[in-house]
Amino acid sequence: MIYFFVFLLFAIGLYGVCCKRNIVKMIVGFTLLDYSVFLFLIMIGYRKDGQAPILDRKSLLDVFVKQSVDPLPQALVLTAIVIGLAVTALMVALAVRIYERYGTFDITNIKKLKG
Amino acid sequence: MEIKLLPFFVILPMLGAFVILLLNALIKNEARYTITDILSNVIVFILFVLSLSVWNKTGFYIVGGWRPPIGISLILDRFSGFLLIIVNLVAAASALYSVSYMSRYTARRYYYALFLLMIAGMNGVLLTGDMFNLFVFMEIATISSYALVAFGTEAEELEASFKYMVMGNLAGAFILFGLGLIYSRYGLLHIAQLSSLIVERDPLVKFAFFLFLAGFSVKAAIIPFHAWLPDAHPSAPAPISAMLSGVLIKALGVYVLVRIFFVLFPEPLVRTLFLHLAGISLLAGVLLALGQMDMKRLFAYHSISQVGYIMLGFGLGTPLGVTGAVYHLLNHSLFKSLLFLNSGAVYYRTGTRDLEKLGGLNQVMPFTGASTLIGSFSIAGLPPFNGFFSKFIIILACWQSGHPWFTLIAVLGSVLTLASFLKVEKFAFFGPLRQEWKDVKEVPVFMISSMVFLALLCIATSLLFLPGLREKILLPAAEAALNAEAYRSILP
Amino acid sequence: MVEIILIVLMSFMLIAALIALESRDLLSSIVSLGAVGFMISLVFLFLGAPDIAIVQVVVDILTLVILIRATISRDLHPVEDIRGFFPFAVLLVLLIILTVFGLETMHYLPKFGTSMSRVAEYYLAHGLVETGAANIVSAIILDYRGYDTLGEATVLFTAVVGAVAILRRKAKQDG
Amino acid sequence: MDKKGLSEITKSITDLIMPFVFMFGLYLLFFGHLSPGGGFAAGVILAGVFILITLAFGKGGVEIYINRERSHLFEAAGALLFLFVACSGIFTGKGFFTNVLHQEFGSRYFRFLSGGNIVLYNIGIALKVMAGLFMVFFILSVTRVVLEGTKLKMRRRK
Repeated sequence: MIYFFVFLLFAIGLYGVCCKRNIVKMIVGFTLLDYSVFLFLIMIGYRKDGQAPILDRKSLLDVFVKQSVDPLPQALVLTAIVIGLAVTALMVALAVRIYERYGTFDITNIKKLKG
Repeated sequence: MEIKLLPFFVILPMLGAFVILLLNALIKNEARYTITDILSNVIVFILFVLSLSVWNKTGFYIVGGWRPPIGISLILDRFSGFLLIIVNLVAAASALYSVSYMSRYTARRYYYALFLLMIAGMNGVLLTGDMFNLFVFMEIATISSYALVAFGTEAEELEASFKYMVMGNLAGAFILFGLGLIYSRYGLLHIAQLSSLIVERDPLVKFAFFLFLAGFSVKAAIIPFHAWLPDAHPSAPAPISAMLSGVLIKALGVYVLVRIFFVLFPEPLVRTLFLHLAGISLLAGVLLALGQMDMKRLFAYHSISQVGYIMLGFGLGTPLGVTGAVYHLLNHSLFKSLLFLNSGAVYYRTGTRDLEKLGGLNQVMPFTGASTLIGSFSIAGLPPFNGFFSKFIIILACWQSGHPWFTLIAVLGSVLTLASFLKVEKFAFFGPLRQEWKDVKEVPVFMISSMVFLALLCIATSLLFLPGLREKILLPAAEAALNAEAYRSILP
Repeated sequence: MVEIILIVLMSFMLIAALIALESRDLLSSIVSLGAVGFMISLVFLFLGAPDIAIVQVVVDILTLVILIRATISRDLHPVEDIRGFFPFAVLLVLLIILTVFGLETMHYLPKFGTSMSRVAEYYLAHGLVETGAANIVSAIILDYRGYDTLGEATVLFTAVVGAVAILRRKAKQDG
Repeated sequence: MDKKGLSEITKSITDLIMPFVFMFGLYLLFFGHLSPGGGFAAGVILAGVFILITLAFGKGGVEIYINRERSHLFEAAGALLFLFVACSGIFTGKGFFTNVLHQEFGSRYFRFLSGGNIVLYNIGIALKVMAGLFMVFFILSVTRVVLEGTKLKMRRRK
């Protein structure tokens, strides 16, 4: 049931990307899209009242294996978050440059290309 | 068996990119341009030699010593080896070409760093046996191609790169979502082991199947998702549009589609879907190209239709069809990158790509004219050239496996391609020489050598049609693409 | 108990996301994006992922700084939205497909909190012994799947070089 | 006081908290394998410290330390360090990404060096992420789109 929120956030992100005229709003839409996918990945790995997968001197190994949350999606999300940041940085650089060339952030009147 | 060489396909280009930036930050005088040129060309050439040495071998490389479900491993079979050679071949030609073409641009170090990273991304995608790793290396290749499309920072290039980025990011989000679904059910990411686990076809697997299909056909510019290609490829610098059209849409799009949908979801539904998508994009690409007067946009539209041919071959699924598709994949990489390099040469000298303004360049630019002639005849599929043979095999396979409509589409597509390329030849190269192009000289030696190199290869690959050579080169690659069992057995 | 907190947090997050897209002024939309990011890092904390929560907070701050830097001195007049009919149609088609498939897959997904991946047990059990790192997530990203992190470090490197290449002042030699 | 940078209060606050943020970044870096944190979080926080200084004290404050060329240098150096440590497995014949140091003398756990290569990887990533992100911010903040007559021009802000 809780996955419903993820689909909703994904839909909001899609809405932001498809139907927004302002480039910055599209970038916000993309970030929301990314956030929803990361949330989904981490929610898959969650285990009922599980603890963080970090050992310390006192924790017993077999209790730790039973109790702790799945670490693999966390490794994947760590990589995906930084990919998302890299893509956002490139999009912002492009948006600044487009603003300099076209004078506006509005995508509808950025139409120099022949269709 | 273990191939010690595999990680170097990814380490070398990355090392090159990092060292280029390091050197340019240290050296301040003019020598750094020549050093950057020499270094990147040497690295790309070494990669090409390495890819030849690994030809026709199947093997794996376990990264870090952890067996597949735990760690990541690199898997090379004949099909990815075949594509590896094509990628590094076109990269060598483009690197040689860009030595003199890029003198018109500033900040050459960024160009070469991004160029090498794009090669690292493509080599990484071709070699990995792990789903998430495939996504990461695909991101490297696409992010460097976004930046390279917008390298000239003109108004059109920025808009084209932004449009390309919007679609590319959507595809990335879809693929990651599909990956999450698959991981939630099966718990591991190694492609070969996943394929033996995925048995049932319940809605979750179908949803992941749809997400992967949508994501990767954006990368392969198949018809419903092709909108970015006709804008992105023409506005990139010529060697980059040669790389994009020649290899990027194949290594990232067609290879991954074939690998995932023949190994993970091997069922007839996939093949018929490929068939229909290919038929539509074949026709739409050619029809859209008829009206174009800009040289590079015309070539970009033809890329869509030629990818349609390749997917047609793969969609048939018969050994002959897949052989034709693999053969056409090789041919299209060669003549499409040749054509884009030619349009770059024309732009380099005349400063325009509009066919109306050009005319009679044969008299002033003999080498470019000759190689464009070879390229145009190959793509149009005239008998002595390689395009004819690969299209012939695909059409024959279409006819044998009983798809009359697709055979008709393929033949019609070939005829329309011939028509639009005759138009290019007539407008640009034959006919009277215009006044303003009187004093146009031939392009510098680096550009000529890479164009002539590709033109000779276009002629040489037409020999592959002979039965002797076909069994030795094309058939093993086609077998490997088709046979999921062989892929699983390399590293269970 | 955790589910209730998650549901409350996530509903706030959805509201903030809608505000981020619908607000007329660019600055407030970016700030509410930041709010969404911080809430997500809280949710990550409750889902037992401290590593990711730290990285999420910090990356979210950086996205805010970059976005504000790019838009502060430009185009701040209110923005009218909805880009004509065609993109709306594309969105509707995508949304229909997603909801049709999505609702079906909802009950095929493993029930929330019952993650059962075999590979994870191996990491948890052997992580400390084989790699020496107590933080199993670091063990995975730097030793078991270190190749991913090499690819990922290169992604950031590419994006930085790409952004610098796009933002350079003179692109062509002869202007 | 020159008017560059933000108001007086922000400057003094930055003076106060900057060392602690820096210390926290280093902690995340060097104890990434024992407690939550790691190369990425550390790199981004360290980049944040320099961004904070640039915001508070204006561009001049940091330019003497980190300008465009030097951040290129740090970025490429960090990436090369990471690649070199990753390739150390090949040089010693064990394979691409093997944790060479750990197999040598990684016997005791919960120690600083118990992770073997992991600490070196973290340092390489943190160096690269710090230099790269700071450079993106630095260039974004330096170039401002200025309206000159009708044409918009990218101008480097003095």
